[in-house]
Amino acid sequence: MFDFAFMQRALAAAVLVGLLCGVLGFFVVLRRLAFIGVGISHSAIGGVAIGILAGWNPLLTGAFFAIAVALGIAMVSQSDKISEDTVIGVFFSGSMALGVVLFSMKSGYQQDLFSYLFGNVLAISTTELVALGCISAAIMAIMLLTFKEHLLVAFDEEVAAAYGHKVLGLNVLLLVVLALTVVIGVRLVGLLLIQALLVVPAAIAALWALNFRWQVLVAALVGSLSGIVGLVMAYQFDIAAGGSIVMVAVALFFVTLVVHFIRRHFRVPPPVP
Amino acid sequence: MFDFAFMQRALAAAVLVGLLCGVLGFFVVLRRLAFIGVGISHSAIGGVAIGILAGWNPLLTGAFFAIAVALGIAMVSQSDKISEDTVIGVFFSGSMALGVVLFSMKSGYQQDLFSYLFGNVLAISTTELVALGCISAAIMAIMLLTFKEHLLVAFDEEVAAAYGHKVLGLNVLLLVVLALTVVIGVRLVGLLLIQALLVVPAAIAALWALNFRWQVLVAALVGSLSGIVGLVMAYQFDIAAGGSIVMVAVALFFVTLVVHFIRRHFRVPPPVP
Amino acid sequence: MNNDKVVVGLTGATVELDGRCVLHDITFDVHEGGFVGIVGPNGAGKTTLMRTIMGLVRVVSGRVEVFGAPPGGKRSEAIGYVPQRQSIPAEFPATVGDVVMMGRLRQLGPLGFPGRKDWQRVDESLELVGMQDRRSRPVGRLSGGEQRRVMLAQALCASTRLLVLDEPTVGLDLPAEHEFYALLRKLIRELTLTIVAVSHDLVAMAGQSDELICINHRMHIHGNAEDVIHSHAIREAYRCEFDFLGGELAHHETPGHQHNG
Amino acid sequence: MNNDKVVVGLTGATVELDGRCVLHDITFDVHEGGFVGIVGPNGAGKTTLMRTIMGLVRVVSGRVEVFGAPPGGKRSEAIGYVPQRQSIPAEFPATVGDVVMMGRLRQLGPLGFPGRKDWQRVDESLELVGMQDRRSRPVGRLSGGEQRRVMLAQALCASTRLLVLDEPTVGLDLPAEHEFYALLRKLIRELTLTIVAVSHDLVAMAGQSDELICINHRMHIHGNAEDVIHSHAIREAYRCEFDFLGGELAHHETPGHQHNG
Amino acid sequence: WISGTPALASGQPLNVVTSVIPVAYIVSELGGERVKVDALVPPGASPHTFEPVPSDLRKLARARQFIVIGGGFDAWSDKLLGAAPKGIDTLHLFEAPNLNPLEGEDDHHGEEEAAKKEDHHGEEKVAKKEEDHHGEEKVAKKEEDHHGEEKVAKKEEDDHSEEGEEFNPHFWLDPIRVRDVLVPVLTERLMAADPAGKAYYEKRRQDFHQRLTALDQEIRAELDKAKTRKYIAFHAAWPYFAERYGLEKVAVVQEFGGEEPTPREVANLVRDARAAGVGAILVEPQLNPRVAQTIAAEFGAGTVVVDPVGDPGDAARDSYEDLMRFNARAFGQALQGKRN
Ligand SMILES: Nc1ncnc2c1ncn2[C@@H]1O[C@H](COP(=O)(O)OP(=O)(O)OP(=O)(O)O)[C@@H](O)[C@H]1O
Ligand SMILES: Nc1ncnc2c1ncn2[C@@H]1O[C@H](COP(=O)(O)OP(=O)(O)OP(=O)(O)O)[C@@H](O)[C@H]1O
Ligand SMILES: [Mg+2]
Ligand SMILES: [Mg+2]
Ligand SMILES: [Zn+2]
Repeated sequence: MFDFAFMQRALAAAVLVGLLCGVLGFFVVLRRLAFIGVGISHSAIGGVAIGILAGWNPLLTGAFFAIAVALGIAMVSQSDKISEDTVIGVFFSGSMALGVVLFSMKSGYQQDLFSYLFGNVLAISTTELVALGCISAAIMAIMLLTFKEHLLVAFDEEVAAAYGHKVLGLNVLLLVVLALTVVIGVRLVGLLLIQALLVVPAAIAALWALNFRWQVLVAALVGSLSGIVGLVMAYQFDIAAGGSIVMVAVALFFVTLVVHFIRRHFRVPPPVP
Repeated sequence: MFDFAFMQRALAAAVLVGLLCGVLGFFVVLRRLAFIGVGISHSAIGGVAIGILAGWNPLLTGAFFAIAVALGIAMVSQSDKISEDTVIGVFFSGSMALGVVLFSMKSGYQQDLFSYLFGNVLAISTTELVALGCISAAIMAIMLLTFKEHLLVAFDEEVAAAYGHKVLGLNVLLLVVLALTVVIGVRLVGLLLIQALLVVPAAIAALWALNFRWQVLVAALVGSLSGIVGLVMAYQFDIAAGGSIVMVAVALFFVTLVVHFIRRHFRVPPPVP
Repeated sequence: MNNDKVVVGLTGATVELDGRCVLHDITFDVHEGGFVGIVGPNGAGKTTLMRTIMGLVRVVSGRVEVFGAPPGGKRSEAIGYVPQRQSIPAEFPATVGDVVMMGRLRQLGPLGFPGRKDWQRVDESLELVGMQDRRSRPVGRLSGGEQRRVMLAQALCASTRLLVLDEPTVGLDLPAEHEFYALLRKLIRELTLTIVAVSHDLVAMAGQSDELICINHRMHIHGNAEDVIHSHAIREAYRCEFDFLGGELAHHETPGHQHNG
Repeated sequence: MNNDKVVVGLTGATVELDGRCVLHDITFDVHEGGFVGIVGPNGAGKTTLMRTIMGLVRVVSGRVEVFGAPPGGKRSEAIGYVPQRQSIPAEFPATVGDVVMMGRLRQLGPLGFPGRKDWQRVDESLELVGMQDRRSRPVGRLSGGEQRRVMLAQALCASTRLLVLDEPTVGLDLPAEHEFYALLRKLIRELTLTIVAVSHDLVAMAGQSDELICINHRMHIHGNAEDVIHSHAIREAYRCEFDFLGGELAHHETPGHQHNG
Repeated sequence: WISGTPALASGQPLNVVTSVIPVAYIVSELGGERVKVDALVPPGASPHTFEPVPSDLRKLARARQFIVIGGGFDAWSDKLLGAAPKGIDTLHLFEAPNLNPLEGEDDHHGEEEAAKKEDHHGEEKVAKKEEDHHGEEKVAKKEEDHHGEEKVAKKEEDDHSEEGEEFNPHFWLDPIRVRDVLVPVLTERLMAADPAGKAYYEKRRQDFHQRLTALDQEIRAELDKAKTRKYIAFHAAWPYFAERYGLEKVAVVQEFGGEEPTPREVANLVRDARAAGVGAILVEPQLNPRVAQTIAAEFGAGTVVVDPVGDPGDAARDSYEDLMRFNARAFGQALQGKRN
């Protein structure tokens, strides 16, 4: 099965994305940003429409737009009047509406705006895989270097600021890194996979109520494991690969939930302190 | 412009949806559920796929699925291990993946799964408008009757439970009402409009930092006003109606943000205590 | 002051959290019009005990009854409750008056609209905690102590029969604390209100309550406040020596001193 | 005990929140090795004052200097801080040790990996607050008082030069409170630590601190603890009468009594 | 390098993959038993939910020939092509000579651009010939640059992509264009890939050529019965068909699937439809008919199903000729005008 080059590449991409999203997903779940994937990817639509109308590369304008939106989210949600998810929701709606309106002004036969953004894990090319690898490594390095700071900000922004950490800077960094991951990931392996891997493995890890070290590890492992198992299943049963990977992760989530429930109600002591 | 029946219906639908979403949006923003619209509507995809494969009405199975997902969200997020938005994110991913996988098993040429769910405010028929009106009225009545209870739960679930309120029941009610609004609203006036009107007007109201009575009122007014202004603008400038309505709301959001910023930095006393 | 009607009754109540036994075999009754103070070291399970009485956690064995029925049931009477941890979101869109009114929700009519009487009750409650002039301020913008007072007013608004208070005077300034205790005494006298309260302020508790219960996971002593405070059992519960002389407290470590290991 | 080095200096500091003047013209200095207690009624602006010193709110006029520089600046020295309100999410995925270590983040190497020395420091801090046996427990599952101790340990881990404490002993049991004050005295003596602390416990504050500052939006008095507590100014700030006799406090309302209207 | 394609092992069919179903229909008419043809990506599938299954990719991996519309229409297959082995030979139909693709629905884009395009194509053909000598890699690269999504911001590419986005890809709906443009190109391609079957393909080409001529007459006859020449389509799939049979588009509901119409467009559509006495809006099985139904109700008309793509699972639409007959009948029905 893995003698097909496309399967090898899909496997590598799924494992890479699983690892990356596991690490980032930890913060996504901790900071209640579960819809950052959908939010950022759909926000890029406004940029795609601008790109098409202006005759620029729609992918580039879309990516720029997504990162600008991430910066906007960080800035606006700094005032504690409205939470980050609400700000993401506003930008999501605004960008999509902008895309729809701009697009309705253009006549002539067009592709669906979204088709510029969305990719597929089976369709990843070698160059793209290499790019994905480099970007993953860079993002992982950044996150591991600033991990504790991000954790402190998630613990208590006020205390973090009191200890002299640049809370706004860290929030901007996190959102921009997420935006990058999302725009690149969505383009290469598809929205479904990125969105799910940013949330589901980290949610599984959170259900085990482990220490953050374990949570990150479990999330990364569940993410990449789902990738491997999901791909094998997709090949065996000839079903959509991205969907299959996500289904594996979601199935693991429900298994964890049941285990969690049983443990609660039959009082088996927790495995890790 | 409003001598066309479809424009009259669109206007009525936009105002209705603006009012309904304003009221519900207050809780959506307060409880950090900004992506409930996207989450629930995309979750229906799993049900649509099941309906198509089983030969049932995909709309009905989709709606049932969405409501089942809302119940699942309420149940799972009861354990305080993971937040509601994460649970929505998991169900979102799971349902979409299920839809994609089931659909990839079916051969032959099909409508896109989403096209079963998505509507357009210009295309609403008279029957649908009447149905929308009845459902809006019913939902508004339910929410106004239980408003204070929901507010208390949002204030502090523990205190609400201590005072003998059924917190789980109220959460289920809120999520089911939201799910109903989303599946019906998305079908009739489109995802963009429902999602935006659930978040943007309430976010504007929250920026004014008013009492909840004013917030609900402002959200409902901004919602319906955007509907009217957006439709007129869409006709005048020949642009997409849904997008135009959302753009008006988002523009109001940014105006509010600027006013808010100026008020903060030039210390004009707040208008309402 | 006490009469025979049992308002809160625990019999061998045992509570586990996360597989850890937090309360073991707790038995006591609170009679109508009584004021029972709960004391004990940090992590002793006092908050868990209050939550058990409110029906927020279940016992794994033993029995809990409030007004003769298990707490948290359908028709259980309203209980005023002040939780220990309370963090009100800075942007919560309600005024102090609204939040206090929330304590009365279940007593309102079917449409949930408060009448003039209800608002009067809110005003009274706010006046009792000295916050009448803050009634229309957004609740999230108050200082820590002010928020504490709001929660007290909410509890008072919820019930005049039973109050369950978890460190109610934490964060209150001295005059407010004294007024609060004076208020409780007045309510007990006038309305035969029953009170169960946790506090770390042993001196104040001993002075105010009828009975003291000292727990550290299990019950160490239950009785008259004066007796409890001078008993050996309280030293055992805290695992250290106290010296209550003229209200001042000196603290001497006992050999092998260790808190609730 | 005091020397001449000014660690915290405020000159005419005025702070507004939401257009409301919360602090007006506050001027005082804290010298190295000093222990300054801040007292005042609820809503007086004590927390706001602490946040101003930490650089979390800006003054609209006047000046604030910590270690000779405006607070919150780039190279400002680490300050141990215990905020008043703290609600740790029940599911926060870190142990007590991890949370205490977070106080030291800025002192760690560029890779942010704590070395043996850092962990030793964490252990010491935890031992100082009597929580050494809780080091690997998840922090969200601790009792209120235990969490308070963790935050104290974090502050101690962050700095041994300046601690800013907002009601640090709230929620601590009596032995822990006494141990904590003993600890502060020891640190001041041994490390010339400087301390600014808010508390409602006038008696304890008067007994522990070198100087007391009483504020109610503006400064009412600043001086020797004994003098302050018996001054007329403190009665004015609280707008009521105190009676400190043998540590017990009686509270009499003055005519026109009203809290910080 | 086409000639460099290794000869087929005897008895094994030539694997051809197309992006859309109608092209697969045509290829299978031409290839007969010597060719195994699979359609890959349904156009109109939302990128949200569309995902190929591994067997699609396997087909692509084994295929010798990959035939796409190009010009950004079948973006999905372009993306998949990135994952395909480098040895696959890709044909972009939209570059076929003499195709004369219509410039969308927009008239004022004018001949200028058409001319530009011709130039451009000319160039490219030359380039292609050159590439024959330079081997596979360069070709693959060139192709990818041009039509893959990695539109590197080269001046030439920009130019191309912009123009590519505006052409209407539904040229297979005109049987004469199919007969005169697509069939020769496709036959040539099959012959080159499988030289041993040259005669076989030539015979099938001639046969299909005649059938297409007959089909054209049949459609003409069907449409001549109609009362009016005016139609309203759901999305802009029919300009080639309309041009061929002298039909006149009143309006389309959506320019392409999923686009939201503006209120003015809907108002104009209703007004024009009333004036023209249009009796039905043409809807398509791939797109949700709800909008069309509501709008049709606005001027008291109905809807009729036409299918620009086809469905191998439906006996009425499982070959090119059946599909076109199906559409001709549907158009005939829709052009009956308003029944008053
Ligand atoms: N973010 C805010 N916006 C507006 N007003 C505020 C804000 N935070 C606090 N206040 C007000 O400022 C005043 C001082 O608040 P602060 O928290 O400093 O009081 P405090 O002295 O710490 O009181 P306590 O002893 O109750 O903790 C209070 O009246 C409070 O209502
Ligand atoms: N949700 C929980 N899961 C597991 N253990 C818990 C949980 N909540 C509390 N505990 C543990 O149960 C014990 C009792 O907690 P509780 O909050 O009842 O103490 P307390 O007596 O109120 O202490 P304090 O005076 O510090 O408020 C503590 O050791 C605490 O760590
Ligand atoms: Mg407690
Ligand atoms: Mg304070
Ligand atoms: Zn979407």
